[in-house]
Amino acid sequence: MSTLHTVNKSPFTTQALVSCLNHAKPGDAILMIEDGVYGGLGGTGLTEIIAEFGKNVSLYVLSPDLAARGFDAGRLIGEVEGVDYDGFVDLVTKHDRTQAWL
Amino acid sequence: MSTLHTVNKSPFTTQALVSCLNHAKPGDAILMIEDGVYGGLGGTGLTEIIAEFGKNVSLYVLSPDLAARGFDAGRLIGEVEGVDYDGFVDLVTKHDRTQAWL
Amino acid sequence: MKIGVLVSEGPYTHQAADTAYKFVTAALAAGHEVPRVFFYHDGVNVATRLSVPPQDERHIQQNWTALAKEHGIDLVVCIAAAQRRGMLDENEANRQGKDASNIAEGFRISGLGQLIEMGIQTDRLVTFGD
Amino acid sequence: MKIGVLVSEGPYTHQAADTAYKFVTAALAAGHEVPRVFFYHDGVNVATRLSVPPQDERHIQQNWTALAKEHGIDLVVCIAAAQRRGMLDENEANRQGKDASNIAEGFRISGLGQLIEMGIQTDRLVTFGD
Amino acid sequence: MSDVKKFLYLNRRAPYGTIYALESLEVVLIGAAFEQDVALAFVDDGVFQLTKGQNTDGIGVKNFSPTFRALGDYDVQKLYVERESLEERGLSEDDLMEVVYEDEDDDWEEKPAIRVISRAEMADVMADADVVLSF
Amino acid sequence: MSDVKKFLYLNRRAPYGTIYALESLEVVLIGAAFEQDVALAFVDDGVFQLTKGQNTDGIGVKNFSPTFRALGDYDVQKLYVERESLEERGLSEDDLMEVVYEDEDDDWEEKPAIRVISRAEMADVMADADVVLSF
Repeated sequence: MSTLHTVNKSPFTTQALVSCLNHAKPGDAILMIEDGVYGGLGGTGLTEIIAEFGKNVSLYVLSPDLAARGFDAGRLIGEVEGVDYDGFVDLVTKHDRTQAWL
Repeated sequence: MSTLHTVNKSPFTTQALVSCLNHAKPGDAILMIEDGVYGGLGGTGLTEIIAEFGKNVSLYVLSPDLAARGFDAGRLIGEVEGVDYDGFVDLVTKHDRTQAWL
Repeated sequence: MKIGVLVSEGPYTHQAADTAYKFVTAALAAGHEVPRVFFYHDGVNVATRLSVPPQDERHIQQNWTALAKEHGIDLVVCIAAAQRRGMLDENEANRQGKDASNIAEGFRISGLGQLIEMGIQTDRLVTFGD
Repeated sequence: MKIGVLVSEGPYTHQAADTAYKFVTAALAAGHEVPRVFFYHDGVNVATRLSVPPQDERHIQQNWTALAKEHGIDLVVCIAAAQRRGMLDENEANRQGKDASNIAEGFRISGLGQLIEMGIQTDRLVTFGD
Repeated sequence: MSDVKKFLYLNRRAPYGTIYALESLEVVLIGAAFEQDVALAFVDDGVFQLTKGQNTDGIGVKNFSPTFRALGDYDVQKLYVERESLEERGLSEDDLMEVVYEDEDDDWEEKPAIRVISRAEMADVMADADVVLSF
Repeated sequence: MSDVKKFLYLNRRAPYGTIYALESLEVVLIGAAFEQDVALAFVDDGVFQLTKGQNTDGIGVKNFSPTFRALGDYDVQKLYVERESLEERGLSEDDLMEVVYEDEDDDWEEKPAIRVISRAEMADVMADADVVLSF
């Protein structure tokens, strides 16, 4: 049993991603969508803490949202993988529940 | 010349108050309204940093918003003063401009 | 798999309705069922038929209406949230003594029980909000 | 003193329209002028005359309409923001080929120039948003 | 009982500044009629929803906090409040309103519905749900 | 010139997730016709509005970032970007699109409109405004 968490807010503006990371369990996945994709960027003030959590949970960003904001996969933290909407659907079905961190 | 800054977000959820404090100048005033009033509470994880800034800027909360959320003036940091809507209007007129941190 | 979707924010202002639309399209293409999309909070505003976006922008309401028609999706607008925000169908407008309605074809107004029912009857519930 | 007010969020969902109303009431009581309130972003939704809030809740649109009537406040709804979100007066509805309008008495639809003008002509501009 | 799902209502926002807390409660009240297993979680600023002494006379917005106290009548028995969220906000359990329910398995004794739990326990509550509704 | 006020457009939000960035730009374009002194400030997540290479094909939302490059034609010459906000987000000036204007006082030479300044300088820009519009 595992959870897909979705985070749609920038981690530089709200606490949503940090709160999500604090409650996710090993084996869970976190998908960053919309303004949440900024959480996947490397070289930021938050990269270290996010990468640390990434050892226990799988981290994803929605690639179309990343591209909209002017970044490509090369800017992501190594622990973070890009998926498209099909991948989003797969993540929803693979995990037992979806929890949104609004 | 001085500015009245308004902050309407909880400092536990967004960066608005901290960003405001980082840009306010000596002589400015910060009025916390709506969910922003939580920033005036004593004994929180943010009290120290807010009180420190309070030495250079005047800090206010909108009392009706504080009461709505179940707190009275006794819970405020010493540097923070409560005002009602009339006081809000006075602050707007006393300062040369109003800047909202949304 | 049956996937239920909750949209909690209004059109254009937040990306939620756009992301939900893309997600539902992908889920259907992958062979999943999306029996219902429930619109709550400002999400009820997605259902307005009076929206006139600029020519070079997507028409969020029309996109949803078309997708629902093609795939038989039940687009439900929460009645309590809709009343507060001025979203009425013709029945509601008559009942409330209002002189106009604004709900688009393909959306129906109903109660929050439809959200709970969706949670019970689907395998997954995915929320798009602010 | 002349105070202009900008309301950037919709009714009930955010407190902005309520706080702005209380603020304007207090400003008028203190002898200041509030010549105009400009509604932008989701703030345009405040102007709907189709809102039916529960009996024990305030009626945000009616409060604004009454206050504006009593004090001669110009309530301006941004046309571009309104079109996207499905807020139309009768003229706009006719012009856009829509079968209904939903703007309440006391509000008028106009352009963003009215916001800039308000900024130029008032001594203070106060923004209420999200 | 195989049709009973565990519904978790996740509340992470403060009251009044936005409508989410009120409209979340409206879902809980309607949902209570469906005889599912219901729990409410209060995390981050959501814990502010439960402070006692809320008085909205001054802001012209309806005070909906008394509705929480009526939840017991709707057989809503589990209001989980995260201890760390309280502490970060300078709050203790004494700052929260009292919410009780009558335990039918224990001679209808009145018991507190609010349960202050740790962050780790909150993660367990979340991982135990079938359906999570976030507000 | 006594009627000229200093308008500051304060942008603190990322693009696309919400409409504020787009609707802020719409005000700037209309406001340019009023012959006031106009400046734009990009602080916190607002700096993300100016990243180059934005491609919204995949999300079905209009890419409005080219409009920034047209601002020079509207005689908008000052786009202040806060250095600390960039750094916290792992960005440098190289990540930002190019926005230029023609300086009428310098033989219409093309000059960069984006000016990366420190937080302290940004506070000065704010304190120098007559009217601040926040988005």
